[in-house]
Amino acid sequence: MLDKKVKIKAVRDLGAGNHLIVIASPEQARLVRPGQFVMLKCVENTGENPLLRRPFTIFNIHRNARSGKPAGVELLVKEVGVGTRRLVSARPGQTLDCLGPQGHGFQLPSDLPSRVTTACLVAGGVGIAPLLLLAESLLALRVKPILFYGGGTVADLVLREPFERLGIDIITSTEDGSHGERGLVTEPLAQFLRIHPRKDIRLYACGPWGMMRAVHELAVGHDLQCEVSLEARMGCGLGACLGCVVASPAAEGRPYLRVCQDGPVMNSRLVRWDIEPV
Amino acid sequence: MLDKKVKIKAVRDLGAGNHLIVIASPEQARLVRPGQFVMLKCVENTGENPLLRRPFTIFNIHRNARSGKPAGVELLVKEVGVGTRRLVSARPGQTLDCLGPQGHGFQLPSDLPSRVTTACLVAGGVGIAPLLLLAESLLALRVKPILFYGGGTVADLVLREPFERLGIDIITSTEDGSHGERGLVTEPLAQFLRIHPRKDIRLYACGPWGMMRAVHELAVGHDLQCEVSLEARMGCGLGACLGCVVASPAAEGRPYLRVCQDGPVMNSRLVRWDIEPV
Amino acid sequence: MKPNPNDRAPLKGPRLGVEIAGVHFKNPVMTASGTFGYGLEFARYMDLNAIGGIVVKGLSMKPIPGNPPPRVYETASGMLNAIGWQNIGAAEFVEEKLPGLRDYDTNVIVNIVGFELEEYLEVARFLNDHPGIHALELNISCPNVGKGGFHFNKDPRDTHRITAEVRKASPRLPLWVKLSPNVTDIREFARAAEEAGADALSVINTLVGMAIDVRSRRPRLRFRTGGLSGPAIKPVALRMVWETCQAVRIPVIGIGGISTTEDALEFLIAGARAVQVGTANFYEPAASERIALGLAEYCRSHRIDDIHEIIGSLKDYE
Amino acid sequence: MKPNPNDRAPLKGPRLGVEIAGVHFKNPVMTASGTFGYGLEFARYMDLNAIGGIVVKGLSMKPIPGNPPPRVYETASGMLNAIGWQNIGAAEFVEEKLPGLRDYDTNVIVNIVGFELEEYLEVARFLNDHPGIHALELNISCPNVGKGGFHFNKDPRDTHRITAEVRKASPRLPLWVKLSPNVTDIREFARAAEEAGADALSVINTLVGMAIDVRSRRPRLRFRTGGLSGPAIKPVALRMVWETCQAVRIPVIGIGGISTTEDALEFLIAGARAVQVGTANFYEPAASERIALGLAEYCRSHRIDDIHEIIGSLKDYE
Ligand SMILES: Cc1cc2nc3c(=O)[nH]c(=O)nc-3n(C[C@H](O)[C@H](O)[C@H](O)COP(=O)(O)OP(=O)(O)OC[C@H]3O[C@@H](n4cnc5c(N)ncnc54)[C@H](O)[C@@H]3O)c2cc1C
Ligand SMILES: Cc1cc2nc3c(=O)[nH]c(=O)nc-3n(C[C@H](O)[C@H](O)[C@H](O)COP(=O)(O)OP(=O)(O)OC[C@H]3O[C@@H](n4cnc5c(N)ncnc54)[C@H](O)[C@@H]3O)c2cc1C
Ligand SMILES: Cc1cc2nc3c(=O)[nH]c(=O)nc-3n(C[C@H](O)[C@H](O)[C@H](O)COP(=O)(O)O)c2cc1C
Ligand SMILES: Cc1cc2nc3c(=O)[nH]c(=O)nc-3n(C[C@H](O)[C@H](O)[C@H](O)COP(=O)(O)O)c2cc1C
Ligand code: FES
Ligand code: FES
Repeated sequence: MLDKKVKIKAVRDLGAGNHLIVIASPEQARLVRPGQFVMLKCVENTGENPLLRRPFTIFNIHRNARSGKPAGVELLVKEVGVGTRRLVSARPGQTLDCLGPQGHGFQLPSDLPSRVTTACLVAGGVGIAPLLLLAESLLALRVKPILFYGGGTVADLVLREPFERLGIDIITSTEDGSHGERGLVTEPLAQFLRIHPRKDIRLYACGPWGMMRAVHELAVGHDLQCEVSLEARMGCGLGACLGCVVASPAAEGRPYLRVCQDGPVMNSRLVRWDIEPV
Repeated sequence: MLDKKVKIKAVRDLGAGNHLIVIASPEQARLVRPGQFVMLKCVENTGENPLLRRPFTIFNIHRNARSGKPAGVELLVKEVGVGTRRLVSARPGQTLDCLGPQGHGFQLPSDLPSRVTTACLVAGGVGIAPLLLLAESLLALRVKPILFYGGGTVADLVLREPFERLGIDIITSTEDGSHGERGLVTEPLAQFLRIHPRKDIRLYACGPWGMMRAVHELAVGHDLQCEVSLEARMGCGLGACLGCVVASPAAEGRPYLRVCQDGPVMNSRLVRWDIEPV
Repeated sequence: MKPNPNDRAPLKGPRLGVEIAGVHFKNPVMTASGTFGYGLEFARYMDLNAIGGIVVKGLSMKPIPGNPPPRVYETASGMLNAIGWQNIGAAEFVEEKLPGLRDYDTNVIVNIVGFELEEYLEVARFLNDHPGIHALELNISCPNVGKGGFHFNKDPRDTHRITAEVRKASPRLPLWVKLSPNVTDIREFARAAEEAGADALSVINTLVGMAIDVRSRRPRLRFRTGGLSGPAIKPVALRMVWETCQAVRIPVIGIGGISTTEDALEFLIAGARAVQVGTANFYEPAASERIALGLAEYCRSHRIDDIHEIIGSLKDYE
Repeated sequence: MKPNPNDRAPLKGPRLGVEIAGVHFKNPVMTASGTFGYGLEFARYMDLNAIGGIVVKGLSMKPIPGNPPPRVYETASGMLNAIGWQNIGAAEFVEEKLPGLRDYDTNVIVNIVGFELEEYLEVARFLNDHPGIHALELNISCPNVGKGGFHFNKDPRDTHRITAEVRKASPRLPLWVKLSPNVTDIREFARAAEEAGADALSVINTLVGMAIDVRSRRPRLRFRTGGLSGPAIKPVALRMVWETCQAVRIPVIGIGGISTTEDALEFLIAGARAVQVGTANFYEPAASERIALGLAEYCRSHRIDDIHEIIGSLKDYE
């Protein structure tokens, strides 16, 4: 939406490679809708490697302490490669190029509560990122969110507090059993859906491809709608390069959807889960 | 000679793009001879641009304040491009790769005073870099150094104090007349040589190609020996790539000398001044 | 009334305009096909009026779905892509995108692609009749399509043939031919296109490259290989532009890794009449505008009245 | 006596050895010709015993002076060079450098160059008789020599001819042929060399590139064009290595932009039997040793017993 030079306000180490990065950018912050992302140049100079900007979901709106007005955005960044490494080691005060807010967020029509009363938010690791703003919006619409939050180990379950502050139910799971139930996050979700065979539940998932695929399959199995927030390697983040596509069963000679423009949030039934895009 | 990870101790802005950079590296500092240089990676990570290390003359040995022992080296770095820009904006504490001391310095045999009583040191701008250690060595040999120091404007005449502290004569000149004589540094030098038609003078020059060429021509005209400290683009700085050559009239089928290995200091008569190497 | 000091006749800026096959470009900066979408995507990030032209994403007559993902991967100072000619088709472009583009004061060049000669001719014929298009750019050099497709850039005779045929199919429009760098001698292809009636040459398309994920041991792109673009390829592109300029008399448009004003100047000095900015649009959406402004500023500060003083001004060492 | 816990039989490390034309290499990491001098220059910065082999700077029978400077220029993630085959000549190499190299437990491969076929044959014959040389690498692909020179890499028939002739001239030594990337289809040249009796192929040499100083408007290299090397070209090199591996049965040695253990793994996965580290030696003199150690460490941590489990193990998407 906007391309801005923004300043890093703070970088907070959350452990296990996760960092909360606060960026000052009131103009961009004002425009954010839940599920949108920014394209961030991870280094100071345009010509420096990595060249391409990296997509990061807007975890939260950063607000002016006094006025409460949007002052910037908060990102949850996990260090996985060269770009994120540079980003999490940036110093406060450093300037970066930031494009956004970009993309198509969650469907939040005002009549949602007439169809949905319970929202199962399913996060794997940093997949938690789009769910806070979603949870807030759902609460505002009086749809009840429940968070299913899974990770490999307890250290992956970052940023639970903001959800706890919203007072919503959180069901955690870890593969090593160090927090919550032992196993994959889809197991407590499957159990929940078995116990609550209702049609007014909607699923929202963000995490690794396999996890989202499993959530999608649960949704199909229970005949529920499911929105997923997808990841793909991006060239531009603004719809021009056609690099970020996922395959889609929707035919009409256009079997690919752009994650940056048609997503990142999509109805899970629009995705061909047999073709992983990364 | 040695390839070390070294720490930047200080970066001092001297104005007009010039910086004095102090690097901690006792082992390398102990080996330095006047006229040698280091190959410095200008950024922290090996894979980052600029890839190739950059050559910088060792301006001074940095000594431990208490023990007086060599603790590192001081470099005079002028910002001219991407590498030097990154280097002068480095923070103290940052680690860099440093190869050195490299190359062939000034000829300082113990019998030098039997042939030379006066040394004319001719510097253009950052060409001052190799001359401080040279001046000290000459003084130790009881050869009298005189410094001819030229620049475009007064701001280019950096780091005169260390020479003043040695108590040697300094004749400055600037093209805009803002300090010393107006004009090129070779003019006061030519005048000096006219006034002192002696054979026990030796010339030492470092600066832009055209300046060194002019000094060389004065040396030839007065039948004096002249050593120049050359610049060339370097690939490796250790004699392997053959990228850094200057053309030489010395035939034998090997008309090129490596600045990094056969130089950077060479007898000016070994250089073909009609082929500028940069 | 006191005269307003700002009220004088404006200082005449440097002349940046160039002509390519009878078409005037206000300045020599365009955007490269496939890196600027259909142009309108960038309207909110820059002033489309500020650049000489927009080359839109390669179009075929019928929409092409493209390759399955992953389609892009970043490499050292560059990127690989294997989009596979995904496009909305010429008809939809003319209906949905062209009207919006015509609102801007810039030239629109349509890059055309096809799997068979006849497909090229079809889209060339179709576009020939549409106002608002200033030139066709014939893409015979895209490496990212399946084995079935013709390769008009492996043999200069094929380049000659397709150029001549497309030339006939769209007599109204200037025809630019975009050449591949993946050849032994680009001059042979340049001369073939010139002889067959090309009005200009676009040099270069992407180099074929590959990357492998050592963890999964799979290619980083599902298509296996992809086109390498970005600053990494600039030296190769510049060399090929320079070679092409020696070989032909028609204008050459320089492409490959251009991301700064200096980069653009290098290509102009080497002989390019104009340049296209590609991958840089991705990481700096207003790159082309900044380069166009940068050229004006460069001319002003170097007292160059006309960009033609720069074009082809390469000097040699004494 | 208490048993020393460190006194157990040492854990057998992974097997990194590979064979190329009957010659054993302790590991698949070598240094590339022209980027490692005559080897000894690096002895004070790394352990020459740690790598599988050293390919020395291209040698001709008589010394070659090389090109006038400037000869090198840095580009985005790469560098251009136009050294022009400067070398001390095969006789001086054998007398002055080879004895020193023989003190190390590593293989010595001599890269050979020439302006005429006869010059290649002369140096091949001469080197054939010298102990301490483990293979010849025939460089028919250097772009940085004057127009007079033969180009054995423009037509596969010429590649065939020179390979066959050099093969005969040095019957004792394994013959590697180093191919140029500046061709339309590297497989044709690979097959030609294989048919003519090459024992292995080194892929790739540098891409031809150019850079211009916009201030002086002169080429950055006095030779105008130069060879592009470094990480920038890695994707092109990897693609060509992969293509070559599909086309021939003799071993392929991967070269181009390798500067990390991961880079080396990519080439091995693509099918290379070994790799050569080039430009990285310039900015990290111990790069080849670090990569050799890195491969061992990688195998250990991934429970790979033998490097052959990696070579050619490229997978496809389902
Ligand atoms: C819409 C969207 C929103 C995202 N939001 C977040 C977020 O809030 N927090 C967060 O930490 N990450 C997020 N990601 C993922 C993030 O963009 C990647 O982790 C980042 O681009 C990696 O950059 P790098 O240079 O560090 O890694 P690289 O060095 O480029 O790659 C390292 C490894 O990471 C993987 N990878 C790289 N890029 C991507 C990508 N775009 N998608 C998936 N895997 C990738 C690759 O498999 C690769 O092997 C999001 C991705 C998308 C598409
Ligand atoms: C032996 C030796 C000793 C040197 N000592 C010093 C010193 O003490 N202090 C100092 O400030 N500089 C010194 N230099 C020059 C210094 O190495 C260059 O200024 C530096 O490499 C430029 O790097 P960059 O990335 O900033 O410039 P780049 O972006 O690479 O180039 C910017 C411009 O600088 C010029 N340039 C680049 N490299 C060189 C080079 N190696 N020689 C000459 N001109 C070059 C080019 O014309 C180019 O247009 C020395 C050079 C040599 C060979
Ligand atoms: C994602 C992507 C898509 C491209 N699509 C096309 C295309 O459709 N038609 C075409 O002629 N070139 C296409 N190209 C090539 C560019 O137009 C350009 O020639 C090339 O990228 C080199 O320029 P650059 O280095 O500035 O990007 C594409 C390049 C990229 C990166
Ligand atoms: C300065 C320099 C000199 C080179 N000289 C030779 C040579 O003499 N013979 C040869 O076959 N290749 C030569 N090469 C090519 C390298 O051996 C290698 O093929 C190429 O640089 C690609 O590998 P890299 O990207 O790792 O450097 C030279 C390369 C460079 C950079
Ligand atoms: S990232 Fe370029 S179209 Fe989505
Ligand atoms: S810089 Fe490589 S030989 Fe001198």
